[in-house]
Amino acid sequence: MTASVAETPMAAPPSRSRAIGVALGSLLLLVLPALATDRYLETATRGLIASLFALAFNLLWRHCRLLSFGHAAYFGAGMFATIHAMRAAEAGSLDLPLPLMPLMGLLAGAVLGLVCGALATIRTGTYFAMITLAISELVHSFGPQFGSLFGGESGLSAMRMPWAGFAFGDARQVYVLVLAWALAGAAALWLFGMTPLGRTAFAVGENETRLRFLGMRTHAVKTATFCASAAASGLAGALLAVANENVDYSIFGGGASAAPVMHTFIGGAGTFLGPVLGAVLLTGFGSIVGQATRLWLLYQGIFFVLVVMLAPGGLAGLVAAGLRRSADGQAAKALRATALVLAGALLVTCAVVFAGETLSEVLSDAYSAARATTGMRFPPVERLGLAYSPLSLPLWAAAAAAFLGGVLLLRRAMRP
Amino acid sequence: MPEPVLDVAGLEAGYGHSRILRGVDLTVGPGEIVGLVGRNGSGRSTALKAMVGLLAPSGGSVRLGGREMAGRPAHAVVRAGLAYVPEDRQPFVNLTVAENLRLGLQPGPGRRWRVDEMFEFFPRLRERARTRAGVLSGGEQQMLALARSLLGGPRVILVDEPTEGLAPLIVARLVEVLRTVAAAGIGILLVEQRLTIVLDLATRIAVLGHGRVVHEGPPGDLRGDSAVTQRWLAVSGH
Amino acid sequence: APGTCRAAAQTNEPLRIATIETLSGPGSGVNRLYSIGTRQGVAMLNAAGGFNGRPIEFREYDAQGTTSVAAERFRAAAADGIHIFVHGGSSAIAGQLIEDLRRHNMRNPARRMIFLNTGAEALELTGEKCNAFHFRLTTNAEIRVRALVAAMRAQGALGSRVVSINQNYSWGRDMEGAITAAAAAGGYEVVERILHDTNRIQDFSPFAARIAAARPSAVITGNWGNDLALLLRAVSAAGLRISFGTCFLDLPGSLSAAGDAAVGYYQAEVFNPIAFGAEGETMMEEYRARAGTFPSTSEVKAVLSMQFLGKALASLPPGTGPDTTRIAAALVAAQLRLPIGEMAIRAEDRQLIQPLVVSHVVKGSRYPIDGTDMGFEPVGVVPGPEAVNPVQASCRLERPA
Amino acid sequence: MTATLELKGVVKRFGPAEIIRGVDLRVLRGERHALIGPNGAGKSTLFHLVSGHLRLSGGEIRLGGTRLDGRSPAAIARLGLARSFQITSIFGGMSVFENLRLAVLARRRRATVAWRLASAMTDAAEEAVARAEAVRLRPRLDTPAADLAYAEQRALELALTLALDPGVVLLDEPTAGMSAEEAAATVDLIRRTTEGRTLLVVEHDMDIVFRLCDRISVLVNGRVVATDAPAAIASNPDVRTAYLGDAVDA
Amino acid sequence: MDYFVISLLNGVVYGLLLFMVSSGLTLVFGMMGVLNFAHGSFYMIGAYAGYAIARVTGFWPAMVLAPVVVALIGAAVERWLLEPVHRHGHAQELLLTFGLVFVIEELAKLLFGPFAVDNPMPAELARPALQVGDIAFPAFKAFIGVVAAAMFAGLFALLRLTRAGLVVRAAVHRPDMVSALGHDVSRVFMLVFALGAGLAGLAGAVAGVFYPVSPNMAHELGVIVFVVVVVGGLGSLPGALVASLLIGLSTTFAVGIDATLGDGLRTLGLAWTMGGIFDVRLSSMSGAIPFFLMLLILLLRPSGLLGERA
Ligand SMILES: Nc1ncnc2c1ncn2[C@@H]1O[C@H](COP(=O)(O)OP(=O)(O)OP(=O)(O)O)[C@@H](O)[C@H]1O
Ligand SMILES: Nc1ncnc2c1ncn2[C@@H]1O[C@H](COP(=O)(O)OP(=O)(O)OP(=O)(O)O)[C@@H](O)[C@H]1O
Ligand SMILES: [Mg+2]
Ligand SMILES: [Mg+2]
Repeated sequence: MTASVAETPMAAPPSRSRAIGVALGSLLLLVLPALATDRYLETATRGLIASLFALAFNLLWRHCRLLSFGHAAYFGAGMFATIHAMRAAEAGSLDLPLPLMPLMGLLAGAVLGLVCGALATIRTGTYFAMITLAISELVHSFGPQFGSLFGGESGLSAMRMPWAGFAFGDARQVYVLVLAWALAGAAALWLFGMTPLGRTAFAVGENETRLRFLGMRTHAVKTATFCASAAASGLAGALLAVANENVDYSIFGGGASAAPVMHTFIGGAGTFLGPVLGAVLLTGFGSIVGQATRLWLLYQGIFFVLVVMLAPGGLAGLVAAGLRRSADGQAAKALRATALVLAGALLVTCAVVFAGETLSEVLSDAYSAARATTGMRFPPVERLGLAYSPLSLPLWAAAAAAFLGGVLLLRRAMRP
Repeated sequence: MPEPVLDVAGLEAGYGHSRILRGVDLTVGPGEIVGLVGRNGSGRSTALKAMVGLLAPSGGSVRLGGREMAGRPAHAVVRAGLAYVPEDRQPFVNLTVAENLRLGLQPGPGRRWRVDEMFEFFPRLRERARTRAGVLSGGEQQMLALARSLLGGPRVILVDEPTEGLAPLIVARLVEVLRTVAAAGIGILLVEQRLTIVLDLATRIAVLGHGRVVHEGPPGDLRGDSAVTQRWLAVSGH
Repeated sequence: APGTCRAAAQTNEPLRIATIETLSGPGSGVNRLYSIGTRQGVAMLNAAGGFNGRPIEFREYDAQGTTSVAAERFRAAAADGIHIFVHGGSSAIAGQLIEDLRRHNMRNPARRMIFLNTGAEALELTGEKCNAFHFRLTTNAEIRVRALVAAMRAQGALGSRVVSINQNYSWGRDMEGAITAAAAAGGYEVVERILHDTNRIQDFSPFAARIAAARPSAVITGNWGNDLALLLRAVSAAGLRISFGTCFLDLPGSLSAAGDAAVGYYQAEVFNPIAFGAEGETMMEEYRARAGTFPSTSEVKAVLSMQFLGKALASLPPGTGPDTTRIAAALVAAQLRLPIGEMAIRAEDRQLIQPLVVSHVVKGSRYPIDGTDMGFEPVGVVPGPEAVNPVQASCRLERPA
Repeated sequence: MTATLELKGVVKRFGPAEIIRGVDLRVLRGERHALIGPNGAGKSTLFHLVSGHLRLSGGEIRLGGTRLDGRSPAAIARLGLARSFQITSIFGGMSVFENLRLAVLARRRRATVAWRLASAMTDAAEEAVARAEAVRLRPRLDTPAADLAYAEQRALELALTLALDPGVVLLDEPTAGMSAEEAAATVDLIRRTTEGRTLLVVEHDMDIVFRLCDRISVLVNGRVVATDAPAAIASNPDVRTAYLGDAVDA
Repeated sequence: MDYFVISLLNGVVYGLLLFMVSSGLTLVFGMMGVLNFAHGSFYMIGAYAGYAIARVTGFWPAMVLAPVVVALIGAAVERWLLEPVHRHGHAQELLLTFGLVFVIEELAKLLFGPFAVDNPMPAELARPALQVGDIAFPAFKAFIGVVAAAMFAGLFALLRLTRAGLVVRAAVHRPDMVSALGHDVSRVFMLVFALGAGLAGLAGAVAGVFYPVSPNMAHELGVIVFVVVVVGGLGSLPGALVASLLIGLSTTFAVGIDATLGDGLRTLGLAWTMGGIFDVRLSSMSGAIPFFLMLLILLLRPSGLLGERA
């Protein structure tokens, strides 16, 4: 990935097409409730929250080149703070309308972020990553201990209280609430990048020593950025709390910290909206593919690895490159590249899915049952809507060929 | 003129979309010191990088003792006897001076130098042998870089601005060293800003401009206020 | 959107049952079993004619190991018009689901849902969280301990000095509480109480040393998974010969991990094929014919739960649609006769009252598990009323309207 | 005359090795002072000490009366003492313009403002452009600093330092790696831009030193062996043997 | 007293095991600057390889073959996955290994099933090595100790005495310059990475004798190895050893201490009734101790116990 941010030429798509993209995106988000069923609104809500979280995470990376593997701590802090507030409201001891509840998460994230940030940003690079990891692990290990604070492993739950005629009972109203906050959060993060502080933070990532000799207190700058990132994470957490009406300490676990990392680098850390792309993609993946096959984690992992290898700029990086090309009047080239990518991706997917599903079928209990009943050593596999022998050489050969071919195509496509 | 060891023809290279070299032709014979000069940003460093394979040439050929080097990985090119001293010295900051030198030590095709010969050249290095190279002074690093590459036993050595940051006495020393090296039959391609030094050392001088060698000839051509200097270097007379 | 707009269930609507379990990622191994078992159980119900003339629809939702995804899946299930959802895998997720259930039923009185809990044992689920539409068709810490203590004492395997070692979260604390509470009845003294953090400890030998230092006659633990396996291995490695009372030794992976160390250890469970006699055998064989392997206890529990549900459904007058309120009522009234006794719901907190088999590990068992040659040999049955814990004061059911 | 920058008995040890061995140095207000000496004499180290990059092992450093030693680099920079680096040190991923605007904002204490957009601070932008102009980088404004040629990078380095409008400027080999022409230009540039400022510069090119500076101090093995006017230094026999050789003819 | 002795032994052995696992990580990080997130996964592969091979060849050959297999896998990973992203910088490499963790875990699930496999311990290791009071100290722990010690000696020699070590250490910062001195950087990197993986594999094979061999192994080992490496000082082998022992002993002894932080303060006359963190039993938090330790070290001595200054 290039060491530059959207403001510097190489990573960003041409501003016009970016503007168009953003406009279309927001429009889609706004009309979604009218189109989608509750189920998909659910997923969309998750996507929004994950996107905000990923953006928050990437604020640190894109500017200060600080890679945090413990952002779950701030996300979780936001969730718990909000749940506690909601419970208080439910009990009548706090008079804060639901739409303002996320502020609690924001606050909690900011406070915790300020403390931990001041601590973690003493160091940079790998050390920093490790510190953040340690902090979140610590918080996690506190989880089971303080019943009143974390509510044990079944956690705390609250109920969205009606406000101004909104019951917040159904997915739509929740979606709209989340959407509003998510957009606000994203906008804030975008603007942060353009404030002097944001630019200075970026300089920290570039050359911290030099910055000191320009008279800057770099530690303060890093802490401030960390704090901002944590606050936004807390906000994201708050939104999830509002959507789930429940939280437990498992949110502090490694999985929650891994999500924004995956989202950001699949989507593309070099461009502001990259993480959103990744978050939306993987959230959809998780709830759709995740329903369809147990192997979705495997597929997701492979996907991630391939992206890191073949498209260091992430998917957004590819898109941006394509747009830039077509802007440079090389539309044909761009189209060709796109076609290559799609074709390659398709081939690889087919190969991987075939191999994965066949294997999992052959190794499953049901299959050994079929063995017992049919008496064959390798009875035909019924997967992906067709029945075939798991040993059929041609099929495997085809799969292997598809995989290699696909990877080669992708390689070709990525070359400038 | 003897059969050249290094023979560069039509070398092209650049970064991303910007083409810096548009076909550079150069030869260096054994024991010959060739000066490569040009304005800042004219592409001299780029040329050296492309020759040694640190920057993949997009065209042209680099022959070392008749064998094609273009397109081969740097370590192969160097093993074949083409040494390189970068303009920013690139010491291995986390290793000691001694370790830096030990890394350079290779059974190359050219003359085998010994470490204490290097210490003869630059006594300062012997004093600092045990210190981490990262904390060396600018000049010390410069000496280290040259010594390190010589130990690889090269037939031709590409040197990028060796006198930068050296005290006058050391500069004099360096000039001596380069002469000794050349005397040992090793070809030297010298990129140097201080024209006086190039004129003093080089047997031939090539001028780089517009990504090509725009002039080549004996030092005489560039002495005084010659047309060449006016046009390609624009040095207000020395 | 089905979840919200549709009015009360039409009678011609099929009954929809779903499991919300962790099917992928860490923990999926054990949790999937509940889903598999439920699937088989539903299949059996359908084989027996389904519900008012229509086959029962079955779905699986993957909670992916986290409560927040579980919550999302719950809403998906609601949107898909699921009437009854089943979960057994984790108390944490159960805790989330029971809250989701409470809120959903409050918001959609017309489309209340039922939660059949086939394996989550945290006391609070029938305590302060208890809910009229949540049925705990399994045991809890107190029940397990009461049964263990009764049977182990009868075997003379309990002695007078008992060590309690448990994981430091609500389940483990429930266990510690139960072990302490049962001391009088069991005629022993709790000489050491250990709570350790959950699924983090790599080396249990320090705990073995602590146990040894306490010179106990028996150890009772609610540990499961690695925490159980590692504990047992460490104890045997330290050369301690103490009888153990356990709860989850029969989960796949545990016995193999524990190795021969486990021989002679006790275990209190709902099901044991040998104790169930001929019926148990047919159950096992029938299941293997369907699923390819002998069922794990988790699967059997799920199957039994479905059979219990079957009883309840059968008791409804023909022509009643999938009206969850009436089904809930039927569940409260239902009874299922097992070879070892009666299964019935206690109305006050929706806790299942059922007899427990206490067994111990033997080599060369008729039903070996985990590819070892070890299995569980029954040593006694504790009748339901004797085993079941008193209703917790914290449980206040708001009766369904 | 008053000394702006004053070093008294400054010592620096690295483990056993004593690199700076009691340096006394007085840099007078408004003068252009050169620091020359053999490689490894300790010139850069001395710079590091003054600018707060390294901690003193002994002695004291004053800037117009206030103690510098013990302060952080940032604090010292804010006291009005700026330095450039011998090894070029710039913000490679940022455009030339952003490099300069950053320095300008830093000087104006606006670099950590979080409630206004940087683009809204037009005056800072204008100044940045002006400063780019001053070092002939105007045409390269939008080029990422990493892609500049070496000499251009040096120029940017200098501009960054000067953008702080420091009272005292420390320059470590400002013309290193430049062609004679570039060097000459840079010297003029330094002259112009450091008008009225105090200047302490390390330089190996004697022509430049003699052209640029009012006074010269010679550092050998961590000690100042001579401080005097150029001519005197050039004819000082010790200096010739220790450093100059016959590089210049007095 | 017995308790103290046995805990001491346990602590040391646990520490040594930690060292076995983390040594490979330290090696790869110290030499290549890559923090290999997938290290735990190699450890798991090692365990499974040991298990699978032992079923064919018997235990002892498996202890030799398993590491080799893992080393080969490591080499493949480096050459085909890591090498291509090398030029994009360490962050990108770190992310790649990060992704591998998921892939490998899922593959293990796919191939060996989600549960722990039955990995019997050879009789000669099962019996006790010595008896402390009425507590036995089993032979396999001694075995672990021996292997770890051998490992340390071997690695130390390799890093100090061979030039390969030099090449890689230099190449961490300036790969280009190293190749410009005629060294084939990529080949050396591959070897180092393979070695690191092999070490993890060995650790896994050995550990698999005692710990359940399951797809969660990497997961359960968790970040503790990172903690070891950071506390010891990134890239410092002796540091890793010291840190491992420190963590091994502290966690082991903490288990025995039921006192709470509050008690401690109260005995000092401070803080009479503070709830929360002050009433948590140390024994129940022993798992968190390494992380406390890590934070402490990073704040007091950022470059780790024996790490060289960055
Ligand atoms: N890494 C790079 N990426 C993009 N462009 C570069 C890069 N390095 C150099 N250039 C460009 O290539 C041109 C030639 O650079 P090079 O360093 O070869 O010049 P030079 O002749 O060595 O001058 P000098 O060494 O005095 O700066 C310059 O215009 C520079 O901007
Ligand atoms: N951290 C350190 N540890 C040990 N020795 C050091 C350290 N820093 C610098 N030195 C030594 O101090 C001496 C002075 O270094 P310095 O960079 O100040 O020299 P210099 O006068 O700038 O020389 P040059 O003109 O070549 O830049 C050098 O010999 C260097 O090796
Ligand atoms: Mg150059
Ligand atoms: Mg210097």
